[in-house]
Amino acid sequence: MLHIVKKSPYESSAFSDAINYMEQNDIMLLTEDGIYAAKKGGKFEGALKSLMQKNAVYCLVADVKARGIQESEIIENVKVIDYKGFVEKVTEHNPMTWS
Amino acid sequence: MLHIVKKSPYESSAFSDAINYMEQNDIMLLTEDGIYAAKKGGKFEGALKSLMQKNAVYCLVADVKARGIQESEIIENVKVIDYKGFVEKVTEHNPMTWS
Amino acid sequence: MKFGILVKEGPYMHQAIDSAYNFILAAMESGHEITGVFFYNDGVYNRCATLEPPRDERNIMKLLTELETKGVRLIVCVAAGKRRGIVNQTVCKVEEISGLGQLLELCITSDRTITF
Amino acid sequence: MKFGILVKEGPYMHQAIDSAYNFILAAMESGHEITGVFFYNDGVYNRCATLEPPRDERNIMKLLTELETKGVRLIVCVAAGKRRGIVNQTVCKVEEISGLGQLLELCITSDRTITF
Amino acid sequence: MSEQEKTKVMFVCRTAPYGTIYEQEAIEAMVMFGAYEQDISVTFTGDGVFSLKKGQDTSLLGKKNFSMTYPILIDDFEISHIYVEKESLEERGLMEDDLATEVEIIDRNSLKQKMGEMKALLPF
Amino acid sequence: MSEQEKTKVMFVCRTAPYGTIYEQEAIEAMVMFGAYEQDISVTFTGDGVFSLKKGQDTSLLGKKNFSMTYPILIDDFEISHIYVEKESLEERGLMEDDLATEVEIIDRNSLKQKMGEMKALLPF
Repeated sequence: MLHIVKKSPYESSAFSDAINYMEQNDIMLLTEDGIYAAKKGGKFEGALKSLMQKNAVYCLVADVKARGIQESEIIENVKVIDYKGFVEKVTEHNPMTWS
Repeated sequence: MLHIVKKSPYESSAFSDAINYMEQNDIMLLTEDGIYAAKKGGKFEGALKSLMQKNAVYCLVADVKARGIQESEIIENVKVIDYKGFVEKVTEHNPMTWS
Repeated sequence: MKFGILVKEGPYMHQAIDSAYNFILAAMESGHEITGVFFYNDGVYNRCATLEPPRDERNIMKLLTELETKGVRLIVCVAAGKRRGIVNQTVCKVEEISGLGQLLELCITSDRTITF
Repeated sequence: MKFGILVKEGPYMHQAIDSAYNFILAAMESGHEITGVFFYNDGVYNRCATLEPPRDERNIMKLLTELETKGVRLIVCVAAGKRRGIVNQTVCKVEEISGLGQLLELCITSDRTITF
Repeated sequence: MSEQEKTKVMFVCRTAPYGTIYEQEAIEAMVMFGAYEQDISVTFTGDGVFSLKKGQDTSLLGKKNFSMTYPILIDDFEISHIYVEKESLEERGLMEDDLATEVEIIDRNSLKQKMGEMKALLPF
Repeated sequence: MSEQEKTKVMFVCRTAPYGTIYEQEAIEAMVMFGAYEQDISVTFTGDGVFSLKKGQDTSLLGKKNFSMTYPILIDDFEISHIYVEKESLEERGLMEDDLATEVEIIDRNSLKQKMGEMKALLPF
């Protein structure tokens, strides 16, 4: 499955709820305010890194740029993709949105 | 000040943000989905009890009843008030809403 | 005391307007004055003239019109309204549409400003 | 692949419709088919006919109509719409209003259903 | 229609009742979906479990008590399953006895598996 | 108008930008309020601090970049103070250097005191 997270992890339980539901081979897409989970030095860096030991995490470039996050500020191994990449992920995995 | 919390503590940071801003003599009103913070046996019982060592906490009877919480299920010392009580608290304290 | 009310969420979707309505009734019953209700953000949808809720549900449009009959001033932010389509043709009462200065006015003239 | 889209939030207030719009464009560019966009909850507000956003902002109504011109089917839930005042007089196109069965239809006929 | 031909759709209810309309409009959708002879299931997780709390009395709020519909979803509206996540109940201090209707309480791992079998997941 | 006669109003900005419109409509209100010669201040706390992140580029989203207005709020729109909560910045791994404009970074305790002096608090 593709777990789409669109709320800030600081403000909403969406990110941690999604993590709880991730199985082997599942992937996560951080979009909208969800992208703050991918920012280096933030409170959720540990949680994200531990998730990435088993699951791939993506974030949407349009949302990252809008919020002023530079690629250098994104946690290593989080892959930055565009909407076409988002579409491709949906073809590969059934989506569930956490908001 | 009167800190009005209207989101569920499980889903939103409103409750913990409000706690961070409570000063001596400030009070908290749990309303709408905020009332779940006042439920016995829930994850936030400890946080609420520790807050109540210094600050009074109220919850709105209309919201408590709507959600099926019985008075016996409410954490001790949380005072259940009606809308008139809510109005009275606003006359005594300047309100700030956390949602 | 004088209370100013700010409503930031739309009808049915959030409980904000229900809480505000019950608060206003209780405040008036206790002898307080409501200086006005300012609708901002999605709050402007509360004054959409075409709400048709199911018959077994409360009619928020009617509840608010009832408040108005009791003398409560309702103010719909013109900018937030336009962005969302709550304009002259769609609002309950054209006279309610006004600018953000009215919200500041509420803050100035009220003893308390409460956000729902 | 065939994609069905569910939009649950209103325009401007949330980013949902912007994300959905960009997703749909990208999907079509990649050769996929959009079986339809179903507007539920506050999502119905996206098809309000009187949106007047400031000139320096995107016009969500126009973006959606543009999608429709490209053949994307837009469906406004009749029940959610009535409750919020999005009815025959206020919706962009009366033909778009339909029942919840259409959402299930999207789930059945699409390879993927994506919620925004 | 044979079981294999049916489309499996799951409502994933994650929101508390009354503070927002999501759960009420979710149940309105469940009731409609039930009429189409597909395989519709409902899961309550996170704050969604609060929707099933028994003893809801909305008279003071003036809102409709939509929780009355949950107990008849399966028999009257052809919903296949109502699942409630065990971990979410526990975190909120709720027990089976607190719920307004009979449900299948299952743990998160079993739920993940069920979600994986769905064609469409509708979060509310 | 003398300072004492002015009404003290504070915007309390707690939301991240773009995911919702709250911060954009908050800034639209700030700009209008500035014209009325009252004592208007703005506080960023919680996710609100993200609104001030520098380098915002909304071109791919098609949304308006409203962060350009923050740097001129004080000089052009007569806002008295822009406060940013130190603890919220730290929790999010942000430093003063990450912000798009000059602000007063103060700790939570000082902010509580300032909030206590306000006649009206407007949360966004």
